[in-house]
Amino acid sequence: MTAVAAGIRFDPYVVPALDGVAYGLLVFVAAAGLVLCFGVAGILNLAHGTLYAIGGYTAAALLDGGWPSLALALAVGVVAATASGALVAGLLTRLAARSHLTQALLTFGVALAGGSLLVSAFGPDDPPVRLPAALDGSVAVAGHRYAAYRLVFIVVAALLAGLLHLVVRRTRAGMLVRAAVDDAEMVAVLGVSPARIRVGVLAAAGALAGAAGVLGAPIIGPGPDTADAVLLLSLVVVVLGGLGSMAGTLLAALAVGQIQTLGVALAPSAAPFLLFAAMAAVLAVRARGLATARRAT
Amino acid sequence: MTPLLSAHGITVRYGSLAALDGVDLRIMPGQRHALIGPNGAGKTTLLDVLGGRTRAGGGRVLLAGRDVTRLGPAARARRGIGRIHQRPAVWSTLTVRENVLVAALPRAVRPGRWHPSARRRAAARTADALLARVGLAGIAGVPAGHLAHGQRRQVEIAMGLAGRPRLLLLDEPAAGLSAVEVGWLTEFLRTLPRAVAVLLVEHRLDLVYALCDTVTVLRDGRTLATGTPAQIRASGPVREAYAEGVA
Amino acid sequence: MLRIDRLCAGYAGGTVLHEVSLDVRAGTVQAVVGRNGAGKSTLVHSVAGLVRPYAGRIEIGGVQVAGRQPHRIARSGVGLVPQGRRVFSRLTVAEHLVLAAAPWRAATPGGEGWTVARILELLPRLGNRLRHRGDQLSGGEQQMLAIARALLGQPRLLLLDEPCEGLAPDLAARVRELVGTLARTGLTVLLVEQQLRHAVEVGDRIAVLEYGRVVYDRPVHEVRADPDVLAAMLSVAAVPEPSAPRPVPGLWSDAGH
Amino acid sequence: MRRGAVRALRRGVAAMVVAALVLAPWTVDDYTVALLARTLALGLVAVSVALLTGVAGLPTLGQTAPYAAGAYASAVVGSHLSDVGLVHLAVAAAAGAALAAVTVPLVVSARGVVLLMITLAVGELAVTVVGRWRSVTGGTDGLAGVAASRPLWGLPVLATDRARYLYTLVVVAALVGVVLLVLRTRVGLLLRAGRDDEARLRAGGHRVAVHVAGVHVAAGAVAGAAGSLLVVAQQFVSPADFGFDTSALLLLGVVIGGTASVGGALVGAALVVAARDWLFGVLPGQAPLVLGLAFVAAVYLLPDGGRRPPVRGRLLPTVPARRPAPESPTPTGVRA
Amino acid sequence: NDEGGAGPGAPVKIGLLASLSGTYQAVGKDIRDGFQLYLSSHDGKLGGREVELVVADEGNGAATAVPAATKLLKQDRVVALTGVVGGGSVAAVYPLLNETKVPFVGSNGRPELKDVSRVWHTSYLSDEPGEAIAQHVRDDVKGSVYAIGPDYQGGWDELRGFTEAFAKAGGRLANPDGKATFTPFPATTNFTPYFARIKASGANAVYTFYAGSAAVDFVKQYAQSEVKDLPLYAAGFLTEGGVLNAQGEAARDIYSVLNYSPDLDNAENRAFVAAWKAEHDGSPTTYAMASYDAAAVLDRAIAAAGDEATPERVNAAIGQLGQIASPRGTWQFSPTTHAPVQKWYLRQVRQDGRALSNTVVGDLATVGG
Ligand SMILES: Nc1ncnc2c1ncn2[C@@H]1O[C@H](COP(=O)(O)OP(=O)(O)OP(=O)(O)O)[C@@H](O)[C@H]1O
Ligand SMILES: Nc1ncnc2c1ncn2[C@@H]1O[C@H](COP(=O)(O)OP(=O)(O)OP(=O)(O)O)[C@@H](O)[C@H]1O
Ligand SMILES: [Mg+2]
Ligand SMILES: [Mg+2]
Repeated sequence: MTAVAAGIRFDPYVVPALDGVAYGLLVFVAAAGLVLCFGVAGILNLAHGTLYAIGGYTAAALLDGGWPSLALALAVGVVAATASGALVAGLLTRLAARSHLTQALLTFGVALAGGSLLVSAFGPDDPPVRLPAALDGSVAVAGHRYAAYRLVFIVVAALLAGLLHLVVRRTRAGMLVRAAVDDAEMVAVLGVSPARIRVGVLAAAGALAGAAGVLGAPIIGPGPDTADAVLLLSLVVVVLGGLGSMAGTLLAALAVGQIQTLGVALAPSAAPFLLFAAMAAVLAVRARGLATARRAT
Repeated sequence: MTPLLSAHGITVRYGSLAALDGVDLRIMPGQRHALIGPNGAGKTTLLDVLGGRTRAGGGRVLLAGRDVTRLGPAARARRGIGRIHQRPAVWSTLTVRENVLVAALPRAVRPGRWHPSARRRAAARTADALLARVGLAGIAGVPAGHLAHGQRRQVEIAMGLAGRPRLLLLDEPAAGLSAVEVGWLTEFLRTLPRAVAVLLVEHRLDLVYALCDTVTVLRDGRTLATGTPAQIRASGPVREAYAEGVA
Repeated sequence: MLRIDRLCAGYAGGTVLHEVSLDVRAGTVQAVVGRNGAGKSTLVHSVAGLVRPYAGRIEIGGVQVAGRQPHRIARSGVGLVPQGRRVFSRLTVAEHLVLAAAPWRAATPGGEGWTVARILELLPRLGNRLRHRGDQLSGGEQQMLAIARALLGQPRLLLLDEPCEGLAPDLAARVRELVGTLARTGLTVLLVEQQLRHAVEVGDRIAVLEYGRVVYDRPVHEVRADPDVLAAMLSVAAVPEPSAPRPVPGLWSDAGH
Repeated sequence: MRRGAVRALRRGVAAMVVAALVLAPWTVDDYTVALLARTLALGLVAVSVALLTGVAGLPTLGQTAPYAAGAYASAVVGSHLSDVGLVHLAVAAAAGAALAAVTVPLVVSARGVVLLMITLAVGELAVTVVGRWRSVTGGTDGLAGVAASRPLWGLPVLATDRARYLYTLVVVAALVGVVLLVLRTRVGLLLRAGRDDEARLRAGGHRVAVHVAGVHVAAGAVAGAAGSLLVVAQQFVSPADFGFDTSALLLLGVVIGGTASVGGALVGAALVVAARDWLFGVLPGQAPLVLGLAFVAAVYLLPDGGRRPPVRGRLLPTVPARRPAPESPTPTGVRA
Repeated sequence: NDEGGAGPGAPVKIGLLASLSGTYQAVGKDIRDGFQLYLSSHDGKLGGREVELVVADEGNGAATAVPAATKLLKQDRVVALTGVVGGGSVAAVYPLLNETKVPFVGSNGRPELKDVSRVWHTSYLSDEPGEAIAQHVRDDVKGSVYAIGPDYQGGWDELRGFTEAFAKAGGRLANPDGKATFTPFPATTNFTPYFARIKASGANAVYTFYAGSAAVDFVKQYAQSEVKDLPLYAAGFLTEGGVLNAQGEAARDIYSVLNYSPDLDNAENRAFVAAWKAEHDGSPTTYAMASYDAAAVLDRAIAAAGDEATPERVNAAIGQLGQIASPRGTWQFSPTTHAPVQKWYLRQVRQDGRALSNTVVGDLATVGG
């Protein structure tokens, strides 16, 4: 009896909660490239959203509802976004030693111009994205209908988070990237070119963004606003996650997902304030915690 | 006579590592106290605890009888604890003179009448005199970010003094200084008024023995011995633990 | 091995080194002393490629390297222990050791290469700190790590900028001893050292830098024969005699203590 | 000697800019004058952004919040209480300062990107509140029909573009002058020291939290005053004036103008905003592309991102014998 | 300060302000193209006079619209202003219009304004679509209806129009508090939590208003959600223009209300659609049609203004126009609101050849004034 009552009470929140997980993971996938270049390597790339949009438009242009086209779109999207990432790296080379704000100026310019080029190439309307039929339906979860494709992200995100963590923490490349943030000159003294590291990081981040753009296209579809929306969400997640920690970013993404779904379902009138209020509060509290626990020689 | 500073049972742990393990320390007014010990003994950590930069996991710090354990670095500095860091921390876009001036501001002595810039002027007087005294006058107008390593250390020393501390915590002030600058420093410390007590961390034992009346040896976060320079020099265990075969 | 010829270098606009020439033969230690700000670190950085010289030549093993990218110079067998340690604050000691091991170089000229095991034998303290991050180390531990990092790169030419700063006396002595040993096995060393006593102890030649010029450069036996010349150069005698306290105005003279 | 020459040159350029600004309304058409007035208001917000971002090293994307508070306060006072510009300015500055003061607990201990994100959130929350508080703000469509104001009691109302522009110019000049004067005192010194290394400042006995709170409130007041000028200049306010894109452009303008320089910020932001407004008029549809390319070009053309020497008035310090370089290595201007 | 205007022979300057970049550029481009289509099919003349069309970019809203409008009004000194996508932009430009005394023939956004003596619209008032469809929804749906829309002025107006008329018609809202639900705009891209609420409310149908990419997201997610079987009624913008293409199958069967559909059967529309298709892919939208009509209004007004086409005279002439034949059918300006009194149509997304399109399935009320 009470179980039934409780079931009825909680029932409306099952789907939002599940969706929060899937949506959060999607956000993590979209942000993964930024975690790498900004969180880990300390390169502020405001063109991240544009790289994602490149993947998205590729998906829209190439997907025709069949599986081979999905593979093709993924390949083309990744290559295109990787190349664009490398291009950004090329533009950034002369600014290596400059501040984040200068990098912001440059990459914001790239994002503005790139976004405008994308729109003139693909038109101002959101293009349709045609998924393979097997993915394009809905499935029953706990008695509710739920979009099947969103469940895909649970797998993709888990893989990605694990992989990134390993690469950043365990490989020599990951260590070099982290070392270069601290002191690029000393990395050079060890015999590795910091410029090469930068190109590598931005290209890899581009590849991640491109892949995310292709995979995420059916949900956060390509359109004139996509780049901004993805950039903003990614920045939120990367900074909330503590800059550079994969686990932290994943947690932050899940939290953002829940705020945007369960939070909205529970407190609809507060919906417009939820995300930013929660973010400001969490960051402020954590900053206070850090401030009391700082130490240096 | 109440000690100027006394620390009781100071303990600092980082995970399983005890950087400090129940250290006691007493510094009398005007005392020249040295803290020596092998690398990683916990000397800098102890200065951090006394200066308020690191919160100790256990123990209490009293300044002139008042408990300052819970105060932050700024509040302790205003109560007269000055600090010279092991790694020079200068304000790189400020000039050398401005660096010293800012350091002098909080405890600058204001002349009688109130004036909006009285404090700044007092601080500027102190800074100029100090720069001349420690041999930095020639580079007073250079942004500190343009200085060589040793020059930064000199600025750091001047900044530590500018705050008119009652207790000066010096962390390896002579490291990286050339012979001339060490000479300046020695002379300066030797001629410091007795109103100022000094706690000196240094690996150059000649300097320690020349300046200090009490020496504490730290090792692995514990006090190994405290005594006069002669006692410490003579102590077998200390030589073994730290400074074998060194003058 | 290392030949510096009329090198001029400095920072955007201001020249620091004026026509500096030095000739360091393979397997010897060239010590450089001089007052703070004389240009010692600038010299070391020029050789490592971190400061781009305006003019002059730097030859390492006969190859002109002035103006090359620092990572190229490093790959040609140059190791650097920079002043101020500059360890990577967010990498653990173990990670430093992994990064420092240069996969492209097999061994030092004089026999077996440096391995992590050998390093930890030399600097046992690092062994207990393998999982600590660079910014969690004490000053001396950081200095040890900087030395370890340079050695693991299997250098032919080692640039040491005040390598013993912050090391406890016994360890500092051991490091100096090591430098001597290494040189005897064929390694070339450029050593910046503040304490003349220690420079004389390990150096085969001693050079004095003053306002960016080499004003003295002699083999060590000549220095030993006539130490006063060098001491005068470094103005050690200029240290004031102990005198009565001279208060600094505004500092303690009128303080209300 | 060269130092004197550079300073003279800079003075000369500044004097010419000021002269051009004063003469502008008699030499260009109404459209340009109206555009200039709006731009000046935004330039004043940029000054507050530079104060925080460049001088104090506290990067911000949230100055649109006090700017909006000032604008709406000024508009509400203008339509209900008084038509005197000075009153509006005072009320707007107070509103901006009050809003900044309220957010101080959020910002005191945050630095760097974290601070950037917190201020972004504050800005976005402010816009959301403004959009939903319809009884006061007119909602997302904005508050139209704000009555024209008079600068002081007894003076005529500002009825023409020229009058509005001149009023804006005078106020901006006065406020920028005040900011520059205050920065010459030890306040400026302490803020710059805090930007370089805060822990050292604390170890020296300075109350860093008080400095941070103080500069936030002061910047809030400046931005609030700018809000009042915006209302004068365009006689209309809506949430669209305070969106994220405004914050972003202001920050970029400040970067172009040289983060630490107050005058540079004014010029940089004015250039960016004027370029945007102008491009939207003359190059319909292509404005973002051109603006984006202009940003990229700016980074390369301005030799050092437009950064002025970090130490005001000491471009080339004279040092006996040992000559240090005049350029700094890399003051990032952002607290880590 | 010379009076804006054009003497005999001189070309008349018309200013067109529309979003050519940013979020609303799809609508903005339709507005520009609609106006230009009228011009090109009338030899580039309005009222027999050569026209110089000055186009400016409204961007994302008021902040960019004001300077662009200032340029048109104070530098180019246009005789009339047209276009403007956002209601907020219109409100922002309004003080400038009053200052320069230039008439405005808007073709889309229409905020609430105090004095409309110089403001005309060929589009509609935001509450009219909902008002027009309310009775039909009341008759069609057995049970309650959930109303949901974006949280900004346009959304409030659209939903208010529906909920008020629906209540008057005796309908019952399914929303728990009896008021329409608003989603943060433009922040919301994920509507799943709202669908869960709709499901929980036990609604029998949904009424909504979204446009642009929010419309795409809403429709696509709706089709995969647990409320996908509830009939969806909407203001026509939900499936208008390019968004329908992006929505694809997900949009099938959605009912919408609009003042226009390309398949309307009248002479003006056949000519309009044919001319449009000759130059563009796809069918014209209501935005293009409204802008086309704005050109038609100006055409007749300038002709009526005679030799001296001053802003004042053009404005006066617009007030005298009477019935206007248009692709949407005949309409006229309401004397009080200066917006059209026009007929609204019920449309459904159905297969039309290879593509889906909005097919007119019936006439709704005539609303306006
Ligand atoms: N933040 C920290 N986290 C972990 N361990 C730390 C931290 N700070 C210091 N330690 C450890 O505590 C020990 C004491 O450090 P401390 O800096 O006090 O040494 P020290 O006596 O000053 O040595 P040195 O003479 O080398 O400067 C060291 O082993 C160091 O690794
Ligand atoms: N980054 C820099 N920018 C500008 N000038 C610099 C910079 N680094 C050093 N200088 C200047 O160059 C000169 C030489 O510096 P250098 O670091 O080579 O001296 P040094 O001999 O190593 O001194 P120390 O013994 O103090 O380390 C100094 O006068 C210093 O002010
Ligand atoms: Mg130490
Ligand atoms: Mg040096």
